[in-house]
Formats: sequence, structure tokens, C-alpha cells
Amino acid sequence: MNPIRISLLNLPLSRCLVRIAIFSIFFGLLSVISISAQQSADTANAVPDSQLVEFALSPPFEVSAKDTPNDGGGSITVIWQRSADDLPNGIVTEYRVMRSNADQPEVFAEVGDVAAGETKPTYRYHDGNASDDEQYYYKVAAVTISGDDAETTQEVVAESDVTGPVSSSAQWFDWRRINAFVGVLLLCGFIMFYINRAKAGKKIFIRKIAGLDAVDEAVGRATEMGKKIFYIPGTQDMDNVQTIAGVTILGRVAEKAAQYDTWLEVPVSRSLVMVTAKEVVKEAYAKAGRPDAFHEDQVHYLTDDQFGYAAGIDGMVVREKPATIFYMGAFYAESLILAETGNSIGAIQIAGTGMPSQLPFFVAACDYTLIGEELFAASAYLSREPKLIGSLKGQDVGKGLILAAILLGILLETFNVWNFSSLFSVIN
Amino acid sequence: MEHFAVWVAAFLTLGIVSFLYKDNPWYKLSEAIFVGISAGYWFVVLFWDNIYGKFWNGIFPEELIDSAGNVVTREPDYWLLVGAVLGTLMLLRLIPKIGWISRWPLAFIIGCTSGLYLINYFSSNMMRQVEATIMPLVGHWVLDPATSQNAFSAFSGADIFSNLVLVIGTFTGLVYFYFSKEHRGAFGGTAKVGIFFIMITFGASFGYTVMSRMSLLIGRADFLLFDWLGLVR
Amino acid sequence: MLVAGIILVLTVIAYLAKVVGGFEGVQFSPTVSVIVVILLAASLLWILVLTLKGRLIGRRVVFLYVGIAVSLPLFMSISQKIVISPETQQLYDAISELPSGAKVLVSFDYDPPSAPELQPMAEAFLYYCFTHDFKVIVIGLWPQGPQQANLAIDKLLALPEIEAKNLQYGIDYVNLGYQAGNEFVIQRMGGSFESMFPTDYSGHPYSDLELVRNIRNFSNIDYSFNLSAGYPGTQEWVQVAVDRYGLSMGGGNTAVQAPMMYTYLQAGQLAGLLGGMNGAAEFEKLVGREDKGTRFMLSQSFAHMVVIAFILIGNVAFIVGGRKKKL
Amino acid sequence: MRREIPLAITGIVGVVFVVQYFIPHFPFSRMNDWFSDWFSIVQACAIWLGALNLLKISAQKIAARKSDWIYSIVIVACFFLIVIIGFIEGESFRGQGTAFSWLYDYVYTPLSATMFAILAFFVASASYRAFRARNFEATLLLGAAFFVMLGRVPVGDMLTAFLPDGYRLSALASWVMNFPQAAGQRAIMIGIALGIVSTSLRIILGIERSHLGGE
Repeated sequence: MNPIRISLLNLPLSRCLVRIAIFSIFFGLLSVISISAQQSADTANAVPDSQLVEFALSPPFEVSAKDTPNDGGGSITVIWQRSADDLPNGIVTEYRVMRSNADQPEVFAEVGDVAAGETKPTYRYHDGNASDDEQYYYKVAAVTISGDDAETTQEVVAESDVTGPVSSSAQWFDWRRINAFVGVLLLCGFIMFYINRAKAGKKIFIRKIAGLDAVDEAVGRATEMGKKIFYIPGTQDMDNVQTIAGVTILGRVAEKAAQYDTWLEVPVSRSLVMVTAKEVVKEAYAKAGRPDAFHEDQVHYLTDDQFGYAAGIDGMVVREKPATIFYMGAFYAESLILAETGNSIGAIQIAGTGMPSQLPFFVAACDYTLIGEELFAASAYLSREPKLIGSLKGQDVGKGLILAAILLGILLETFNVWNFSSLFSVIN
Repeated sequence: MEHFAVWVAAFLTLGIVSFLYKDNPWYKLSEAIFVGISAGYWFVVLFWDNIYGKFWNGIFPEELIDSAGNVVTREPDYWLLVGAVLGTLMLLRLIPKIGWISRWPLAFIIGCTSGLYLINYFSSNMMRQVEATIMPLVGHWVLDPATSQNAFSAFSGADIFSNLVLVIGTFTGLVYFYFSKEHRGAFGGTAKVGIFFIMITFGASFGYTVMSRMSLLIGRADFLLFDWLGLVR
Repeated sequence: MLVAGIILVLTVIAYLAKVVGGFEGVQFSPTVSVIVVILLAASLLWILVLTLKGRLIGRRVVFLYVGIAVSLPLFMSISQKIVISPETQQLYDAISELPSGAKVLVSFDYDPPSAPELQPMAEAFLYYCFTHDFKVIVIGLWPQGPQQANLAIDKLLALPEIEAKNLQYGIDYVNLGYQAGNEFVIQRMGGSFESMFPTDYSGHPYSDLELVRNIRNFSNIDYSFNLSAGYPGTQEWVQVAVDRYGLSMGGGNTAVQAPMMYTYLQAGQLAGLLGGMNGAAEFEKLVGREDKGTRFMLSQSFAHMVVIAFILIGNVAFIVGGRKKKL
Repeated sequence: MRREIPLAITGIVGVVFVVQYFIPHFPFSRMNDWFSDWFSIVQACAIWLGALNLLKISAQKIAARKSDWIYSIVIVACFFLIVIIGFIEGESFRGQGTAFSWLYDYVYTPLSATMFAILAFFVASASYRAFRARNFEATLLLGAAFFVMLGRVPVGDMLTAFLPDGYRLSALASWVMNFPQAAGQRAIMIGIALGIVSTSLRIILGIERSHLGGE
């Protein structure tokens, strides 16, 4: 059994009471001593006692509490209007939100505080420690604290009326996200529509992507030179879509390598990527009709460490001098270390990543670079499977809608017709 | 020991740097040490942080004693067992006969990742970027308190130009990524402008990163010349 | 092998000179420095002439020059005119308004690889705090952070002007150590520091430390400074501590991160910002203790100039080469 | 069956993880955290596979006396050294004064800091080679890099001191970063988001399935 705690002090109630008792005795003595000292020293110019130790503070008003909407329960929102003494540079330092249970409605405990001095008159506090099956009462106190540390602190408190009962609950749909919901449905709808159309045999045009047209040439060159191909599926783990995209492209490249009978080596930096890449390469060799040519050690692990991996790859590249190197996936700072070393041995390098910060380095050091979205289109482009190509068309329709929305939105906002951008605002 | 330590660090530092000249035994040794130590480092760290710290302590929470001397107990989080099951299935790969079961946890992870990325990138990257691009181009409409009507306050010429650059750049850049239409004619011209913007982007962010990268090297040079050899005053 | 042997012998001599002989290192006088700069520029011109004649240089030459551009300035004593940027000035103004005895929270959110940029900032900031009798509370959201803090503190305590102040651990400064949990740590510190840091870095209970005993949460902190190299970092501090708890805060960021922070600066959520080596050098100048940031800045300028020189040389080669040759 | 079950798992789990974004109710509200917990556990289990693979490949090299086999011995020795120390020192392996932290400070840190630092050399050689005014695109790349690089050091403003404040190189560099650079970045980011939605959808629908291997 846990003793009741005053959450902010993180002390059990009993100890709190003892502390409060000690404090009040201490302050009581202090004030008595100081008042009598003042009075004896300055009898001619006496100040009324009330001004020295306490003054009236106006409480916050219109306190209300309700279940926080669009959440997973366990939270109640308390809203109040500021105290009359809380104007900019007013004397109120903070508001304390206090709560009691339906079992003991009179026993209030502090659940949180909010700093005063906001410019807006309405304050709100989310009490995230509510339990969904309990009823609560709330009140809010305006507090003025003077003094710097615990020993000299003096507080004046003005409490509001009690509001309640109220209880929290969980909702099944977050209505603030309805725009994202509609958007995702639309975009996925387009993609699926075009996938079906392509399945039904409708031809879809796809423009040339130079980096992907070069894949054949790059694999062919390695074959001619009798050298290896290195494939690096990024340095992130399988919980990154870019890695998954990199691994699917690996499947297409491995198929070509199997057809040409060229040694493809995949050194990876994550164990899960190793497991997946092995499956992919094995399957690709089987598809190409060369299951016997697949070797387990084609895919191997080096180290999870970003720069340890880069050091290892650098060594392998200069020693084994592959004719072609692919970099497809998520990269960080190691991108340029790898690409410059590959460049120095004269390998053909084809890179693709969705990391905007690393794209410039690949562009500078590689022969071909797939920029962002092109990486995600690569698997479809290389496979030429109608279903996959269809998804690219769906993506483009989405893009067209975005372009139209940008134009329309700018027009509407420039002429002050409608705040169009709010349609796209995301709440987290 | 301190002398030894700083020499070890300097030896390894120079070993890596020597690669810039050419591959050599010194680099090979440093590289092998790096690969071995870092693989082992992550092996240990993942074990203690993830398996022991997250899983074991999550299922069998330790009793903590707080500053007041009270024992704080935490609820065990049995949901972590799902992770343990997935991890165990993964390890079945070591047994060739039933190794194929490891595709299940893999399929699970890929499914989660796809779902999460789909919605996260849609909502934060796409919606947020589109929202930021849609803006009034030539001026604000501000509420005039005197007449309580919206009054137009124009941006400066420079601001209008900057906004136009931002909008045109985003628009044409997106056109460049169009896959299902040939880049010819007016459409091709727009895409061409888009690639110009993308090139400026690459150049600028390349130039920007140079500063940070140089400071890393300065730090190493300082270690060698100051901390190690004491050549610099 | 021979080269490695020579390097080894030379380094052993240098090391012995330092350890046994008490050799204090060299510094070029301004005249020598200028001569070195001129020689460097002349050699670059020579490369340009070679390129014009059609002889192209390889990447190793570029590497060599980068190495020289970074190391030589460390020996030089040329003063570079450092212009104080408004964001650095703002940080300085914010801390110069604090009274002596003010409680300052410094969060070290970086690890050794980012130290070249952030350590000079940390030292300059702590130097100002110690010389102005601020009470310093150190924490870290990155595991290596508190260690970096101790390195900076130990270095500063050895300075004569600070040694004279006879600062005491637990009274004038504390290091509360690292706590895992990223922005949730900041959030819970808003309730109680003690709940997140029951003991300090070396295991003393929170309540035994005189400096922090009476500090409950952010409301008892007068100013805070965050040294950040990524996540968690300044962004999280601003979102939680500044926005929710009204902490007054300044940031020190790596050059890669700094541009993202300008929005916070403009919105008034950050009271001052140091960005990259540049920011460190500016702040050192304001604080009046020019150290590594300033010295490193010279290397930084040289390195940029060398890179730019090689870009120019490369383009000259390209134009002279009839725009045809594949380089 | 070896293919259908994984496909079904991916599809169902994928849809659930899309939907969780819109449902604040338990258990959907906690799925994000669960996944990150589960993933970190799977990751920690899987690293055994990786480590065994590294040891196996190294052992093969040593056994076959392939070129540079001696370095494979170093890899294996270093791996065991740090792993054994890490397990002996237990939970508090990171503490001050442990052998593990010595290895971290004097072996691991200098190695990774140096590897990170040699990027400076590569940045220089890449810009020497790549930033050439071959055509209009390359000239834009070059120009943007040039101005931003100069604008970031005091020299840049010194060279343009004759211009009024706000028009010097540092101001130009920040304008380039804030407008044309940001525009290009935005187009790339929106494109990436579309690509990710499409790729994820293909995986969830089971159209893209090469990652699941064959029969």
C-alpha cells in the first residue's frame, strides 16, 4: 500500500503535514518576532499589521473542468479566467490546480501548477493523472510567492469555487486529424486505382530515370572487367522505410548480377538487414534461374557502428577494387567517406537516398544519384511490373493535386478569401 | 597509464589518417581494431540497455527506494513479452531446418515500419510542407482595430521576391519529380527550372556543412599537436 | 615503413621533450605567421600556374593542403577580426544582467565527436559563471555529457583567477550527471529536479548538496544554457522547459544545427545563441578569455580559403582544358 | 504457406499501424511505444546473428589463410576483449574507471572521431573535383556552395565590407539558405513523402514482396 502522496513534493502526506506544521510554527515565530521588532523600533510610523503579513488576492474565476477531447483518456482539461491581480506584471506568480475524489470531495490535493502572467485572460491545464472510472472535483488557486528559496518563501493563496464532478474518457477517433485521414484515403485510393488499371493491361508511360538506366551498364561493366559489385543498403536498420526500399532494389540488382554471373557482395551494418538481404538475394538468384550460384557469404555483417562500418567498407573498397558500387538506403555522415573512397578507385557509383542532408555529397561524388522520390520509384522502374508502375502513376496524381492545392491556396490567401493552409495543418 | 592511453589514442588516430595517403598495414590494423571493438561495443550496449535494461527490468521491475526511504514498486509491463517472442523467433534462424520461421518477425517489423512511415510522412512531411508553402504572396490582411475591418498591409519588394522564389522553387521542384509524363515542352521547361532549384539546394547545403566538418578535423589536429605532443603553446 | 619509423622517432622526441624536458610548445611571432601565410599563398599560386600549364594535381595534394590549413594556424598568433553577431551579444547581455549568486543550469547534450565546436563554448560560459560567482548546476541528457562538463570544469578550476576563488563542489557547482529519457527528463524536471536526479554524478544524494537542496524545479533557476549537438537538445529544451515552464534559456549549437534555432531566437524563445566555432570565438571575445574557439577559428578560415582556392583551381583547369577532358 | 503467412502478417500489421494514428483509444494509443520497445528487443537479439556472422567470416579467412588473415585475428580478438570485459563488469559497465570506459575513451572515441574528421579532407577533394562549371546546373551548384562557404567565415564579410550592412556575403548566404535552398528542400521532402506512402502501400498490399524471400 502506497501512502497518499503530494505529487509535487513527492512526499507522503504524513511527512507533508509534519513539514507544514514545522513551517507554520517557524513562520509564525518569525512573523511574531519581526512584527514586535518592527513595532518597538518604529512605533511612530507604524504600518498596519495586515499589510506586512498578508494582503487580499483575488481568486481565479469561471473555473470549469471537462474531459479532454480526442485523447486516449486519463486526462481532464481545467479552464479558468485569470485573477484580477494577474495582469501583465501583476502580483500573481502561479496558479495551482487542485483536485479531489468523489469519495472525499473536501480533501483537495495539488495536481499541477501553471505560471501566471500570460497575455490571454483564459488559462488551461491538462491534468493527465486522472483515472477514467473516477469522478473528480477541481478548484484553482492564485498564488503569490515572495522570497527565493524554501526557507524564506512566503505564500498568499486565493482559491476559486469548486467545479465538478467530472470524469475522463477515451475517444475512438481523433477528429483533429480528419484532414490527414481524408488525405491518406485519397492518395492511397489513387495509387490503388492505378495499380488496378495497370493490372487490367492499361499501358502507363514512365519517363527515363538516368540513374536506373545505368544499372545494366554498371553491372555489365563489372562483368567485363571480371570484378565485384558492392551493394550497400544504407546504414540504418529495418525500422526505416528507406532501408526496405534499398533492400527491394537489391533484389532487382541481384537478379541482373545473377544473369550476368557477376559476384555481388552486400556488406551490411545491421543484423536484421543481413537476414533480410540474404532472403532477397537468394530469391533473386532463384528467379534468374541460378539458385546454385548464390553463396551465403555474399551478404555479411560488419558492425553496427556508423564509422566502424565506414572504416571497414573503405578498406574493402581499396583492397578489392569493385567495378561498381551501389548505395541505396538511408545514410548519414558516412555517405561522403564511402563515396569519395569509391570514386578514388574509379568505380562506377550509383547512389540513392531519401536523406536530404546527404544528397549533395552523393551528387558530388557519384556518377548517378537517385534524388529522394526516385529512390522509392526505383524498384518499380527496374522491375517493369505493371502493378508497380501503376503505383507510380497514382503517386503522380497525388503530386498533381498538391500542385493544384498550392496554387489555389496562394490565390485564396493572397486575396484574403479563405485561410486555405489551415486545411493542411497537423496537430500532434 | 595516462601516457600509454594518450599514445594508444594517437596511434589509432594517425592510423586512420594514414589511409588518406594510401592503404597500408597501419590503417589495416586500426581498421581491424575499429571493426572488432565497435561490433563488440554495440553487442554489449544492446545487451545491457535493451535486453537487460528494457526487457528484464520491464518484466521484473526493481524496487526503487526514493529519497524519503519509501519503496517504490512499478507494475511489470507484460507487453514486452511480444518483443521477446519476436526476438526468439528471429534467433531460430540459427537452426537451418526451421529458419524460415524468422520471416514472421521480419514480416511483422516490415509491416509496422511501413504503416508507421506511411502515416507519419504523410502527416508531418507532406501536409506540413504544403501548409508552409501556401501563404499570401504580396501582403497580409490584418484586422484594423479602428474600423474593425481587414486592412491590407503590403510586404516589401524584397519580401515579395523572396516569397516568390520559395513558391516557384517548391512548385517547379515537384514538377521535376513527375514520372508519368515526358519532360518536354512547357512541362519540360518547368521541370528544368525545378532541377535548377534542386542544384542550388545541394550546393548551398554542401557549402553549409563544410564548416562543421572542418571543425571536427581541427579538433583532431588539436589533440595531436597540443594534447599529445605539446608542440603548440 | 620508413615513413612510419621517422614519424615514430619524431613523435617520441617531441613527447619526451614535453614530458621530461618541460618543452612548452612553440608559437610563431606575427612576422613569422605572415611569412608562412605568404608562402602558403605562393604555393597555391604555383599550383595554379602548374594547372594552367596543363599539369593537374591529385587528391593527395588537396588532402595535404587541408591538413596544413588546419594545423599551421594553431601555431600562429595572428589576430583575426571577430565581429560579434547579434545573437551572441544577446546571450552575453542576458547573462550579464544576472546578479552574483544567480543559479544557472547548464545541460551538456553532446559527446566527444562534437567537442571541438561545443567544448570552447562550454568553457567560455562556465568561465563567465565562475568569475561572476554564479552557482552552476550541470546535467546531461547525453550519456557522455557530464564527462565533458567535468573536463571543462577541471580545466577552469586550474586557472589562477578561478583557483583564487576557492570554489567548492556542492556549494558553488554541482554535476548531477546523466539521465536517460530525453525530453521526458526535462518534463519531469519541471515538477521536481530531485525526482529525476536522486543523486549527483558521483552518487551523493540530492539533499546532501547544499547548492541544490532548496532548488525544487525550473522556477528556482535564473538562467539556463544548453549545449547541443542533436537530439535531445535545444529544440526539446525550448519546447518543454521554455514553452511550458517559462525558463529563460540560451543555446550553444553545432554549425549543422544552428540554422534551425533562428526561428526560436526570433520568436523570443531563446535568449541568445552561439552557432558553431564562429559563435564560440565571438563569445570568448565577449567574455574576455580568448582560447580554443578563437584559435580554432583561424584554422577554420584557412580551411575555407583553401577549399575555395581549390575550387577555383579546379575551374581554371577545366576552362583551360578546353572544357573537354574528363577530370 | 511459407509465403502467405508473412504476407498476411505484413498486411494486417501495416493497416493497424496506419489506423493507430487516428485512434486515441487504448490499445492503439500505445502501439507506437510498443513497436519501439519490441524493435529494440528484436534488434538486441538479432545482433547475435550479426556477430556470429562476423566471427564466421573472420574464422574462414583465418582458416584459409586468405590475404590479410592476420587482421581477421585482430577483429576477433578485439571483439572478444570488449565483450568479455563488458559482461564481466556487468550493468554498470559505463561507470567511471571501468576497463570498458577506458576502451571507449582511448580506443573507440579517437577512432570514430578521426573517421568523422577525415570527412573534412573528403569534403575538400569532392568540391575540388565536382564543383566545376560544366553546364548551367553545375554552375548553380558551384555558385551556391561558393557563396555559402564564404559567407560562413569572417573573411566573407571582410571581402564585401564596402557593401552596406545586410547586403554582405553572410546576409547573402543566409538568404540563399532561407529561400532557394528551402524551396528545393521542400520539393524533395514532399516527393520523399509521396514515395514513402506509395512504397509502404505496395508493401502492405503485398505487391512488393521480394523482401520475404522464396519458398
